[in-house]
Amino acid sequence: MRLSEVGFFLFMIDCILTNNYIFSRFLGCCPFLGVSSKVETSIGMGLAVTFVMGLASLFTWTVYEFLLIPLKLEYLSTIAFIFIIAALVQFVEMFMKKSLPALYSALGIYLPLITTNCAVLGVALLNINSNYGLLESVLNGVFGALGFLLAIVMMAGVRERLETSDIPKPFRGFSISLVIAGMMAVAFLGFKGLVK
Amino acid sequence: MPKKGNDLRGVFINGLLTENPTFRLVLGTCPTLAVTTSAINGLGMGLAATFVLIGSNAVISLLRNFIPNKVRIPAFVVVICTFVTMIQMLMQAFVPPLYDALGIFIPLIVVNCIILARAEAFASKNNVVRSAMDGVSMGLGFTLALILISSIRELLGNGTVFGINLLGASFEPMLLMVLAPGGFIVFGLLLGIINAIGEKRKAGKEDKEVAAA
Amino acid sequence: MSIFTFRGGIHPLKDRHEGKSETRDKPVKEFVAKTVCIPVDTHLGAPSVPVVKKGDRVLIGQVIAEAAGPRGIPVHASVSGTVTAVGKMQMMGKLPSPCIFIENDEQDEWVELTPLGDVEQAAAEKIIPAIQAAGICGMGGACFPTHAKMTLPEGQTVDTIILNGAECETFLTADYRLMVEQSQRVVDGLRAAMRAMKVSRGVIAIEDNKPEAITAMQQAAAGRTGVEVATLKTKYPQGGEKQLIEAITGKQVPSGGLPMHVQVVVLNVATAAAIADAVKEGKPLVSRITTVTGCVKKPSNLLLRIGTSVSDAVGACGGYSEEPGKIFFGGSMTGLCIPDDQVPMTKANNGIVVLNEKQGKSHVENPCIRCGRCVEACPTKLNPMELRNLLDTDKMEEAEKKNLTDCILCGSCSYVCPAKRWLVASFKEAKDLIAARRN
Amino acid sequence: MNLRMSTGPHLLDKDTTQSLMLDVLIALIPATALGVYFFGVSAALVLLVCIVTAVLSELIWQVLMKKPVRITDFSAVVTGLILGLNLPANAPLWMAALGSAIAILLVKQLFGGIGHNFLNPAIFARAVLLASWPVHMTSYVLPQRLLLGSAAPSGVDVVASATPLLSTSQWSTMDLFIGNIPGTIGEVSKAAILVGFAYLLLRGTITWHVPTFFVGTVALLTWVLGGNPLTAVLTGGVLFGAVFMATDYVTNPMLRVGQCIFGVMCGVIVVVIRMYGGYPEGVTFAILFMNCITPLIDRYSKRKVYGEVKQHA
Repeated sequence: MRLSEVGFFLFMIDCILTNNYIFSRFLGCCPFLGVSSKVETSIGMGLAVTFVMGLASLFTWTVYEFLLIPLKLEYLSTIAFIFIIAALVQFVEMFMKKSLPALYSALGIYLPLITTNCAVLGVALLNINSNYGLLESVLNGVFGALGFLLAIVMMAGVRERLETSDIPKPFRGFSISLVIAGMMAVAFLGFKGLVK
Repeated sequence: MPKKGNDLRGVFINGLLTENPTFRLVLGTCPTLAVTTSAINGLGMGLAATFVLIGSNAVISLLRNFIPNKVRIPAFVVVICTFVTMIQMLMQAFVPPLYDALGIFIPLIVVNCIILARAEAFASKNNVVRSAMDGVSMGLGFTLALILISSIRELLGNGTVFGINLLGASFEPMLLMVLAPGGFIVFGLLLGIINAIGEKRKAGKEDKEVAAA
Repeated sequence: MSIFTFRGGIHPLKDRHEGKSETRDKPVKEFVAKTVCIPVDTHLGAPSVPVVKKGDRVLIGQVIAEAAGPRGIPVHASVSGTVTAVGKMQMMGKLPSPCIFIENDEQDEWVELTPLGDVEQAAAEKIIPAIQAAGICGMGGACFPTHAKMTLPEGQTVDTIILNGAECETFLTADYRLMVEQSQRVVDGLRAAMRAMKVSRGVIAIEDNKPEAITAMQQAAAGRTGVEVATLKTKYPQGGEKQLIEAITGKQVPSGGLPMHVQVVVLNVATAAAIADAVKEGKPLVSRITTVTGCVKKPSNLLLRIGTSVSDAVGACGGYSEEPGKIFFGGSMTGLCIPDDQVPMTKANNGIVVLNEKQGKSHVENPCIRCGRCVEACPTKLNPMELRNLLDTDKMEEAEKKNLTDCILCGSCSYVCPAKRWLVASFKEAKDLIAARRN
Repeated sequence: MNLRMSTGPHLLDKDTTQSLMLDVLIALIPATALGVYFFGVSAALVLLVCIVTAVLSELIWQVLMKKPVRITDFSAVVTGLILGLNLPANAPLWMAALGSAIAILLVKQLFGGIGHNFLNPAIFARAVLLASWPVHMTSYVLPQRLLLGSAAPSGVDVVASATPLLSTSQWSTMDLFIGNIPGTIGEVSKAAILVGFAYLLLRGTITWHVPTFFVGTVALLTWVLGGNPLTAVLTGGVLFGAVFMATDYVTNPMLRVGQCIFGVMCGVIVVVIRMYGGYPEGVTFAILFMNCITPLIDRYSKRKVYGEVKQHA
């Protein structure tokens, strides 16, 4: 699917609803399951991921296009990307701490966790695999992360509601969260085919 | 201190059952969900991860006294990345259909928390043999879990396991099982059931201990 | 005519006229019991101190327990006769209450009374002390000493007195009968209170299911300075202090505040009538109108002396019609259960309702089905379902943040709950805990 | 004398969980009766299998898990019946039974029983069946009998594999309203659904907010996008979903304002899926999706508590 073919709006719908990172692409499941017990923290995590995924898309694409390809080092893309992401997270953390302390206090604790969020590396690899241009890559990163944000906040809402529920003991925690995710994925099936 | 043979067997059983990475530690959920649409994919992913686990565990264990503590995580990542890139190229060369089926989840083995977690928690503190054995057991534990989940999904969603038709022609496959929701739900329910079995066994053991005391 | 109301609320026992039809048209009858047992601690604040002993002869209106502290009120003998004991009686509270037992000698002898005179003429500054001397406390249920309510802190002013004649509680018709039969007393009491507090506006608020009372009060109020009658929509808890103020003035009492913070004081109509007696005749509060209904043979509105036991009152109504399973003082929404029928009448008791075994049975709690009825019903606009969940998971602090302490314990949420959850009961428990912690 | 003591209120409203569920069942009678009239014995069998499986699943779970048995609150019957009414009359019985079991066991009991499911059990089960066996779920038979109506258009097979949504031009508005059309057992007769809706409103079991905003949005948005609002409402499962599934207490928002948002968003998603999506009908997925959002709507729709005003405002 190309941005030039479907337009901005459908591209967004595709990233957020139809090919949701969690419910359809299975990227970023660890934080999705781990940081979704409270709505507030899940919003923080989601926003932090959005921030980093957008930037990561930008930098990884640039490095791949202007460094790895000319040097014929495409096979090093994985290792290059993971270091770019790690450095990026470090940098964002430092920058935020200095210039945006309010935002840092809200999102700061989630930043280190993002390094191992496979959605970030995933989006970088997907951008390359799909032969996206720069704009497409960044949009894919940002909208994909917004889809992640939607998913994790929905999840947190439901989990908060289930706090008082008498769920059979062995199923509490990851088990029921996965089942909830599966049920939500069914709801997201409805958006299949929205973007042809 | 247990004897050496017993010790290795302990390490082996640990990863396979007691601390099964998928069902007990719930690590590496993304590939577990993504690739378990068919048993063969599950097996392929499991073996690829096992290869990386053994390799990275062994190498990191060898280098554990040379890597400065401060840069250990980046160093681990370099090692892991190397093995991932190797398996990626090997698979691309020898099993291209599987390589295509698993897609970006092969390079994503790098960020599979199981591997980094074992490097940090085990390989950086143990000798080569034990670390390699840990890699084998964790890898096989992961592989077994993937095969279990993917067999159920393939059986219900397609009537087959490893492509062999088991339920006959009259079976109408439950398509949902091989779609995204099936992955979540089967994994979630299996996790719950395994927890329940674990709890029951623990309770049984405690009962026995109480009875013995 | 505009009809005043608030948002939220319910209409309990709608299909049986709020349980009022049995007694609504029964004129007030006086009944005097052979013995009375007068509790001295039923008003809010420090208990009064008994000043009589066993064997003393007392007259009606004689002080038998003196006020403790400036906010306390004295307690008077409600019959003439002999003190048989100064002891204790288990009432609605946790511990037995100190009580004075008197045997009626049927002489009906009053102590010498010192009236202040006509309510429009009496010296305004003497009215509040007279109210205290008459032992008057809120007769709508709370039993807060009236003189204390009317004594404002330095700098605080009030511009409106609202007389609460809503009687939104189920089963009760005592205030209704009072307004229909003795409207002049009520208006006199309101005028006395207005003069004492230098207030220019007095509103008598009555629900629109009592047209006779509205007419009677309008006639009585005609020509009296600053007195008006307002019609309220029939809805529970229309007579809740805060809801009443919202309905009449459109203002909301701030969270944690008192009515005087929106320049209003609310008095019950029965309290007003007692004030009229205290001012005009110098009579202390020794009797009140009470509705006795439910499983009794002849449901009635009785004028009862304070201290009359429930069994005597029921006896005056022909006795129980069925084996009682539960008896409470007040209406079915907020009424307080009594442990047995020897419990005596208090100044605040506007009704005695007897339920049979079946009605009195405890209901089983079912899981919440999130129907949202409690949320719609809550006059304070809380979310009872959420609060209950928070309390169930021991999140008291979060419940406090969600305004648990603003709950007025009206019981609307519990009434409408199809799952029959004990909502208000758990809120009361939690509020008591919070209050205990804050003190 | 043995008097019970408790805090008030001492007498409670007559409505109980059971009576509310019974009201829903009564409201479903017209749709059920007409469905069986139109589609005959096979429809009755589907409904029966759904209800029996639902009740049995609940009973077995509660007995096995040693929980209080609550099948007498009729909620399982409601779930079974609604699922049945959501299936085509020729649905295989094993599929109906499986759907019912999923609804009760996976959606309701696993989450702690009545009141704790975050999705409407019947609608989730329908979505699972729809995603798993799309052919069974979208092959509708023509009514065996007609009511008040013109005959079915000629040249239509007994089994219409296309959904009525795609071939609305074949049916008159009257047929769509009465229900002389292929479709799921319960959704075909809009007249019967409206009778049930009127009953529920009259009894105060549900309020008008969700159905009105849901159906209103579908009509309005279809009209804005150039479709026929009347056929949009009278075809597919919009009306049935809006009256009987979107109004499920457990899975829609608590506050009126939230319910309005819920209704509007359901409507939007339905129209979007119908017009642009891969599935012919979007009611199921729209309600499911909004069920997932409901906790968030509840969380962010707050009312001003009494007394939360500035003292001198």
